[in-house]
Amino acid sequence: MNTLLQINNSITVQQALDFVQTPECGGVAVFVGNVRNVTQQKKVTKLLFECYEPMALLEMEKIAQHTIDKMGIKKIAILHIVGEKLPGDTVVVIAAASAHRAAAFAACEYAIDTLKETVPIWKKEYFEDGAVWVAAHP
Amino acid sequence: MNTLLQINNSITVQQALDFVQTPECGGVAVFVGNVRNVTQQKKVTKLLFECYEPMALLEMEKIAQHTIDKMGIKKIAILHIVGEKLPGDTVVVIAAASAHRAAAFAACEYAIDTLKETVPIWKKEYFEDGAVWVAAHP
Amino acid sequence: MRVLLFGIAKDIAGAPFIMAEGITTVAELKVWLYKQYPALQKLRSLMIAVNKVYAADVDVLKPEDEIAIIPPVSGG
Amino acid sequence: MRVLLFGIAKDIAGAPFIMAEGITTVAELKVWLYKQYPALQKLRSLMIAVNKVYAADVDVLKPEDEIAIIPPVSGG
Repeated sequence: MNTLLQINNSITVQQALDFVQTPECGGVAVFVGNVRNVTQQKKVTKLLFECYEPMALLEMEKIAQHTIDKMGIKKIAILHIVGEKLPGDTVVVIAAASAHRAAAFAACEYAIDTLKETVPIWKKEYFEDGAVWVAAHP
Repeated sequence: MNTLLQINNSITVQQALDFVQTPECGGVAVFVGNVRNVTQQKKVTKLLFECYEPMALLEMEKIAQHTIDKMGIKKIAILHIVGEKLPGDTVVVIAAASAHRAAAFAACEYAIDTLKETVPIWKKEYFEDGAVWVAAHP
Repeated sequence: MRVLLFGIAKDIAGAPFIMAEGITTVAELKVWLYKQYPALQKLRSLMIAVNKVYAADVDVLKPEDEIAIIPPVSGG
Repeated sequence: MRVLLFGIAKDIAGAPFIMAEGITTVAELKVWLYKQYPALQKLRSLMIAVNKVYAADVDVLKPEDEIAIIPPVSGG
């Protein structure tokens, strides 16, 4: 298999690297997304990630396959957490391995951009004075 | 300090991540360069990396500062190995953290592209029938 | 038919799934949802997934389909 | 003055450093090097670093400078 897709309570960069790294690929591009401690000048106390898991895995699979079929990627890992997280915690890891580093960067950026648009995962930000579902309203 | 620059016998991705990750930065882009087992259809048995270390660190510092001063990067780590390596081994790690992921990707790609052009490090590839200094001749 | 809800849509409906009857297309389901839960009209977007795939307004719904309301996603 | 050598330049000269005398500019040093070690002319490029910074042909060399030959780099 050339793709590793996981939705889990805990994910690590090492997991993604261990999967994609092979002696045939010179370059691996990785994106690591972490919880920020401040959003729009407000202190974030915690986050909740909810997920429609079977569909999320299918959408992640579409993204991964596109990078392999069309963008020159040999192996790709897309990992995303669910559940409660604190500022600083890692919520998403994407690692793409290719013989050519430009392809690895392009695929990694495509994967995170598309994940944020299409994969059914929802983030609720908790502040000292309330909580909001991110991006729900215009 | 916002930059971690290291030339060492052994480097890890975790080292770079531990340095650049802060709760203020949502996105970290990473590049991992590994020894390939084949170059131009020939099997690579080992590699030797040689380095003019004091100058290499200064050139790495220029790259790192450019990403911080001009490309919106908060923290960046550039790690490169020296000495003998085998196919599959990691030889370079670059990690760039920014509030915006597009900036992190752009800076990471700029850093590896520029490192390959300016930093005084030399790679000798060993094959079953000889060895060559990579890119030495036209 | 059973309709799954997530994120803010689940909060608005107050339940992880709801039952809808007499609906045959995605467009009809949206009209019904907006009437039942007017707060859904205020969202930036509202997609319907049928059997784990984003559906178009003209798509037909069958009783055995797995139907889900997808409010604006915000993963990553 | 002492001149440091690296990579293929070190292999060509057969030593990690060499001594050069009566040279006052980077351009003169290159001419001298090409004469002493004709194989250096075949390289894709040859840069000179003075005090750990890439130098231009017109730059002046002083005896106390740290001078290094930089053949084509291939890190990463």
